[in-house]
Amino acid sequence: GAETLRFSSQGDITSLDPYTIDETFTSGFLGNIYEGLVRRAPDLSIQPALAESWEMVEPTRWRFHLRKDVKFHDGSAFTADDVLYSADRVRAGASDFKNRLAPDTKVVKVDDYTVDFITATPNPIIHYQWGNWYMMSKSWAEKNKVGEPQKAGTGEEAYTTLHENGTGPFKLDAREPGIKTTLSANADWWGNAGRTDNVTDVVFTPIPNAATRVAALLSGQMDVIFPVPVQDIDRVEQSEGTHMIVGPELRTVYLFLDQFRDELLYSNIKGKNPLKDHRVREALYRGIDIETIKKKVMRGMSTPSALMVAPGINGFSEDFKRLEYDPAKAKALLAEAGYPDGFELGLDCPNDRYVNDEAICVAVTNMWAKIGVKVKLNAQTKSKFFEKVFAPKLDFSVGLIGSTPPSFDSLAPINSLHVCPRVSPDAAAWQEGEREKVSNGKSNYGGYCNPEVDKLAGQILLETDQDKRNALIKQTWKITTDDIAYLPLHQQWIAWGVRDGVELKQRPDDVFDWRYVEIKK
Amino acid sequence: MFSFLLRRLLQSAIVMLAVALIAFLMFRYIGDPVAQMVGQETSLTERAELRQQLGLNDPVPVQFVTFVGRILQGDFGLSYQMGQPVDTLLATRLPATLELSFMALIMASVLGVPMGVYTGLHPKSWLSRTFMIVSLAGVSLPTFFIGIMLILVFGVELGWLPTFGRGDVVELGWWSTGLLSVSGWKSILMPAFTLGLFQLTFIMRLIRSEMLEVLRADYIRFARARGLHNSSIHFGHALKNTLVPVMTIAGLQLGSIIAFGIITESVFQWPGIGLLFLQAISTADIPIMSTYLLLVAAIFVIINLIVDLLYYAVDPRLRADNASGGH
Amino acid sequence: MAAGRLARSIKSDMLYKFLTSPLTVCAAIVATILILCALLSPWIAPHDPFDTATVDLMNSLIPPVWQEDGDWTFLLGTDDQGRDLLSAILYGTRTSIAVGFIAVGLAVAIGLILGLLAGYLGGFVDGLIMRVVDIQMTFPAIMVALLIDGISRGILPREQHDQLALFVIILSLALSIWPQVARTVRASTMVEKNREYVQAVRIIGRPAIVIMLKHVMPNVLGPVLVIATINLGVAILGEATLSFLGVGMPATEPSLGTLIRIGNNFLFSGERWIVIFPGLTLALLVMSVNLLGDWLRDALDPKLR
Amino acid sequence: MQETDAKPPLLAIKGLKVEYPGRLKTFVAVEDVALQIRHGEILGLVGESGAGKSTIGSAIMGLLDAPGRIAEGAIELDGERIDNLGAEAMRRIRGKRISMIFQDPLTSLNPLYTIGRQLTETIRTHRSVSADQARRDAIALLEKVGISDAEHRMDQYPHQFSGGMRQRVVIALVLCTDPDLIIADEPTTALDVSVQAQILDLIKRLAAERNAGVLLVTHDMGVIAETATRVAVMYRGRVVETGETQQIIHAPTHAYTKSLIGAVPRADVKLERFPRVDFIEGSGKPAPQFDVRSHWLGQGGSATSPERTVRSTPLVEMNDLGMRFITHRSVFPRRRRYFDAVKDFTLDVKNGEVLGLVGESGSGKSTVARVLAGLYRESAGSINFDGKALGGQDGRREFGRQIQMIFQDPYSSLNPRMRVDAIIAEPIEHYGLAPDRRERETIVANLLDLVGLGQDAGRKFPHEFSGGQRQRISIARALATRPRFLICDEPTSALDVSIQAQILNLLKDLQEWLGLTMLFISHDLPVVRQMCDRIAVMRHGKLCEVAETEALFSNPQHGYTKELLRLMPRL
Ligand SMILES: Nc1ncnc2c1ncn2[C@@H]1O[C@H](COP(=O)(O)OP(=O)(O)OP(=O)(O)O)[C@@H](O)[C@H]1O
Ligand SMILES: Nc1ncnc2c1ncn2[C@@H]1O[C@H](COP(=O)(O)OP(=O)(O)OP(=O)(O)O)[C@@H](O)[C@H]1O
Ligand SMILES: [Mg+2]
Ligand SMILES: [Mg+2]
Repeated sequence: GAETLRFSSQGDITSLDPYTIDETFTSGFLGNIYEGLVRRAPDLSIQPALAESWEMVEPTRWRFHLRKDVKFHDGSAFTADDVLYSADRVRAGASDFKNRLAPDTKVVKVDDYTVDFITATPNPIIHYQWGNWYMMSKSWAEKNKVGEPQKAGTGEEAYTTLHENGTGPFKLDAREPGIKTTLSANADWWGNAGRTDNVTDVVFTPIPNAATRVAALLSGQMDVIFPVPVQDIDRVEQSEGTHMIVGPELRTVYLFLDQFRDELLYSNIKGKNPLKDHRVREALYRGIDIETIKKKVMRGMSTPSALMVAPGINGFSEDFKRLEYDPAKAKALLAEAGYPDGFELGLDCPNDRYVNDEAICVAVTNMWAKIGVKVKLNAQTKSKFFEKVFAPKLDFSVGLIGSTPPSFDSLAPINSLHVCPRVSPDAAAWQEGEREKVSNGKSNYGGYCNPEVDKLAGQILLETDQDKRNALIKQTWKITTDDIAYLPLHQQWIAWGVRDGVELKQRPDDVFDWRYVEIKK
Repeated sequence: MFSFLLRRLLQSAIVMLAVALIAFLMFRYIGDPVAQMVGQETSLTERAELRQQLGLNDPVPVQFVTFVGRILQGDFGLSYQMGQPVDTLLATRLPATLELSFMALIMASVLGVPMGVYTGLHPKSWLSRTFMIVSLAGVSLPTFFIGIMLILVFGVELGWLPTFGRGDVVELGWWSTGLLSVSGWKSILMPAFTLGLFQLTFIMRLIRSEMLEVLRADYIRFARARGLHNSSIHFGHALKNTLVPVMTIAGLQLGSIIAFGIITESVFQWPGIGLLFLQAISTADIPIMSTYLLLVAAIFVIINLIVDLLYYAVDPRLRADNASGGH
Repeated sequence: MAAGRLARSIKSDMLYKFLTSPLTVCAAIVATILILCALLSPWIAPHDPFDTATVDLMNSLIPPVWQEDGDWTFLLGTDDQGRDLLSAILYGTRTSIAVGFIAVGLAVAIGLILGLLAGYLGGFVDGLIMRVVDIQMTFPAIMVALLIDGISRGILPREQHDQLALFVIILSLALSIWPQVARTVRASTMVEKNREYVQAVRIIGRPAIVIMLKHVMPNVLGPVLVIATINLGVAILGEATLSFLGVGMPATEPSLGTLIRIGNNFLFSGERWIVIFPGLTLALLVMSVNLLGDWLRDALDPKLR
Repeated sequence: MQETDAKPPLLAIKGLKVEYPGRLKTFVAVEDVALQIRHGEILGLVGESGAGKSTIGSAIMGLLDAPGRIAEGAIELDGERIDNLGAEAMRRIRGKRISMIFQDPLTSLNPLYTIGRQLTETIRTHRSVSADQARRDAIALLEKVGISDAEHRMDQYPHQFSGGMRQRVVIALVLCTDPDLIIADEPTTALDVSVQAQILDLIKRLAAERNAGVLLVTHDMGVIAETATRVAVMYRGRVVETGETQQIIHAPTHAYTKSLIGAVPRADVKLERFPRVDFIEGSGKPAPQFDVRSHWLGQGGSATSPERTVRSTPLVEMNDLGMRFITHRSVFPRRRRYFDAVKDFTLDVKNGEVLGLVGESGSGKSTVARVLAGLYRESAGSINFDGKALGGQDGRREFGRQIQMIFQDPYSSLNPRMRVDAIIAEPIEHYGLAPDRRERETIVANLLDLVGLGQDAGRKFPHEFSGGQRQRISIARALATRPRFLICDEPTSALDVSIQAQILNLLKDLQEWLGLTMLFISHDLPVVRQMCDRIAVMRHGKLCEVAETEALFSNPQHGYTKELLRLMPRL
């Protein structure tokens, strides 16, 4: 019969345009409407989608064979022209997905259902990030004068903001941004035969307020909500008619430390930067009792992490172990580094971004106080936090953020978090005045620099042999963890509240794929 | 009168300008909108470019002039988050907020006025004291707490009322109303009560305070001497004389709850402008905020104008312009 | 001598009204206890919740003593960080009382003066002040706080930023409350200034400012007291919102409002003591201050004897 | 004691004791009072200001000001006790069976409702008539009490009425319900003699035709003589004497009554000073002896000594003064309607003279006074003070202290939240007329004595005083500035003859010795004759006639003046 899936998350999607913003929730949501050449299965493995198969013809040439019976929601057929169009558009204008396809990659139509991608250098993982590079219709775009992707807020209102024309299993019925979006199943979807779900309609309501969201579930007005605050998980679990589905997330939450300034901000130490000292970083690392944070702050809903990537990310390895929590040793290390009485530093945190972010920071503050490091905590909303802490301002001494590697591969975090952020090899990290030009290590706000890592990163990029590549990655992780480039904390868990009678599959990247939903009653 | 309105119109224009200016100064401290508009992988150059495109790098005076110029042409810009024209976004959400605010105010006055009159009349009775103390719950408990408790009891435990949203809305031209459906009425009860509780306390206490003053006036004594009905003395003669300050506060409160019923709207996921504003603050969505602030300024200007006009309607002595006012 | 007698008699009048109202006496006692506890918190609190070194996360979420798992070290239990709730309330109340009272006091002072000026002088002054009110009303405390915070951070050197928080909070809360006072006072003043007793002093030749402060003000104070006392709670809770945005007190030094804000997260999960005790404290404080406000209003009314 | 009568009297008061409990001591305002009013009878109640007359009225109505209460005694209406009735039962009696005109007509009307609305509301509360009918009745009533253009006046608000007109509205309000008993507390203080005659006539007719009883409280012995059937005299909370009107006036027995009658100002001859009531009971402080030249009032200040004053030079010159009020507002200037309260008014007040201003109620006297005092801005013409234009801020500031005014309405001109001593001290403080605080307090105490209130009064708030007492507070405040030009708007209307004499004598002394110039507005022609050097007569906002006092009384020129003099009540 007609089954409606009512679900809620803490925010709305930004746009229906699949290239506007590369953000998990929006692109995950759009993955139900649009499709890419490939897609990710619930276990994140790569599956064929609009491409039935593909092969590497040469090291620099990938060939994709398109599915033939695919229709866009407006009825037009999906062909190689659409792939070419999408390839152009995803690299044009203000697309946030430009990195899906290098600028010098040529896309060539072989025939109506075959497309070749010719890269300048060999790229063994070209399609790893294509799970959310969705195909758009060329004819529809031309008819509706869809231009280059543009950022919200610039130019005129884009047609694609409120209109979609995907090939996916669901079509948009109505959308009131920020209030409600309704969709219905696409009767003409090519994959209908293999569908296991029974959802005919979807009503999506963003509810930013966590308590309200939970109440909506508890009162039976929602089938699925996410995230559920960790402290409410028990309640949802125990409440009649609802249960929780939890699982580790791919996002790693970590502390980054200012290692590039010669004098630490917000500190009583003048003229030098204690965080440049490995012993100090180790002391801080050892000063954090991550297990207690897991138990008390996260209520068990986290996986303490020794690495900057999560299990499930290519390059993750169980071989890395966290340094033991050891306040005594931490104190000793500080004394050894010349700070027997500790010192002061500032800790910047968002308070509405990650699970219990503020509480984690307060806990860290309290723990560090015990090894003599006095923290001035500044927890604020994300927009203020980002502006203060991110480049170009970099106004922090220690900060907390989290990140998910977009391609589920270690290269991205190595590149953006560990490569030295400078414009030329002889420039200083985060050189004043040139910060905005930094392209490698652009999220390496702490300014961690190790020439070896830089070199390795270059090698990984070019290596096509998976095993060799993974060895290089492991080597890199070894260096950075030994250096204590960051203080990784944990992977928070995804916590979805679900009404009894609703079955679904939870993906570790926090994407909600409606095709796996089954509503029993 | 005519010249009065004209003068007010002019002043209002200046108010709007000032609001726009202050808002602009404020936006420098609201946080970085760009971080919210791009994915984590976006390069710094692109971020900088975007900032440039949005005009965030221009000097404040230039931004300001551009902004005012565009507004004068009726262009309020696009939301940084939703990419939609800000004016339509606000316009579609305004009805929800207005309905909620008026319901709250009506609820507050329907209960608050008689309670205020009663407590003014019988300041020492136990019922008055109960009113006075119980009503304090409305001002000493945080809105959030009250809202969530209501939701827990009536939404979750008893399941009588929906816990969020507006219910079914009916479109009447450009106005969408929730007051034409049962679910709409069910939905508005809890948020309106939550919002109204504070107003109720305020109105009740204000009326009590003024009633105590007015009830001792000679004309009340004379009205009694004439044998007028108590209801007409209390609600006609006495209450009317308390109205000037009460109207002032009611007006300001109405403005405040339209503008800043944010917490209630958020707790009940009420799709009004407050919710939009809350999101705008957390994402530094400057066009929404600036237009919103202008809208709020307009609301206050209008409400205060109406209240000022009501003064004249209520109190004939204020109409006299012969008396040489002040020194 | 006569002046002394006068003062004494006024005082004793108020004292008399005070002593004859048990409710007021209760309110006064409660308020005094709360304020005293808050002021003396460093001496009477069993722990120092602001000293980060003594807070242990392992102690978090311990329920109050009378509940199962309660612990005598933490009478009212602990919060999610392991802070002793009783101590946190005591310390937090101190911040909150300072913020609430000063902010409201400032707002009343500004509002009274500007409201009197606007209502009494009328004309241009009135227009000017009321338009400033219009502008001010447009900006919620949050935004004002962001502005003040931003500007003062720009002006002051980084070392002084630590002391900034309290100042920013108080000023922005005061700024967001004064328009209410000003408009109400103006409204009452407009009515009052046409009364003959005001005209009578005008003929005496009293300057406007004296008439406003000495004659009009006492007669428009009724609504002001209501507004002030009601806004006390608003201000205390408002402070928590500001902290959330990052312009308030740091998260390691929670005020009453912040305790409530944090405690709100635990409304569903059963650790309700985290919100209930701070909430109760706030409610008691606001209630007693309101009741004292009621009493003051009546005590200042010469006809209520 | 009425057992013998078959029919009980309309109103019987037995052993009434009314007290105002204070925190420190309970003030007994009325004690052991017994009164009776029969149907069709008008009982005059006279007596000292503050004796408790108004309190008796309020007690009958059950409307004693809190915390006042009836401590002892009973009040019976047609033989049934009404002092212990419930609130609703009492409400039904009020207005319908007993009506009361309060002493303070100027504050008795709700400022926010039109006169018409207040009238129709009252009519419709007690009689079931249509709104239209009620309105017509109301208009008829207004006309009956002598308000012209009633149709139009119906839609005006109380503040647009003159004092006397408001008083008449209050009377109309009371008469509109045909009560059995009317308590009229000084109902005609603000009325000119012709209107007063009309009103008294109305009351008399009511008593005669409808067999209603009237309790008439007044200070005007002339009114008593012409209206009352019997008179009760009150002194310090007790009724000291009751009797037929003729007997009380011509053969009073009690010492207080005797001296009271003796002090009534005479209309027929001009005396140097007002005769004083010399009866003071018990220890009572003798009325203070007063020597202007050594007194604080006579020192320094701007009041010029008579030697230096040239009586012939004008101090105040009003040239073509005009004052117009907007009565109907409209966006279009053409549709606005105005009312000229004062028009083409040209009059000089000479240095050191007392100029009387008399005239019809509503003729613009108070308006002139208010314009002079700077409370209204004149809409035409100009005013010179001491040779300098009084327009604008500067003129006002310069002459601020020299021009003072006593308001027609003593009730609303005192700040309800200030103690009396603070009220009186204020001008002294403001102008630094006393060297220090101590001195100031002495002066205030002295002023309170001068107006016969006694020093203790300083500690109280205005609402604790009787009408006459409040009027005296206003007078004391006006004097405290040591003014040069004093505008007195009905300064003694609420005072009994004894206090009236004391105050008028004081003013006279000030005039005589210090050259105090006065504009004296009054309806009380005998007083005007005694007080004034010249008299101006006003009607319809215009000046009718100005003449030396004696010339005017002996040889009035204008028709209206003649009419006034003819209607003057006499003993
Ligand atoms: N509310 C009050 N509280 C205390 N004392 C009062 C109050 N009202 C009146 N009195 C006192 O009661 C006495 C009688 O007052 P009342 O008004 O009856 O006098 P009265 O005879 O009408 O005088 P007048 O002729 O001046 O109007 C006065 O001395 C007055 O001071
Ligand atoms: N504010 C006003 N608006 C309109 N008309 C007014 C106003 N004040 C007074 N008037 C009118 O002006 C006229 C003169 O009033 P005024 O008070 O001067 O009379 P008066 O001579 O003092 O009378 P009374 O002896 O009765 O006090 C009256 O007809 C009154 O209705
Ligand atoms: Mg009296
Ligand atoms: Mg008059």
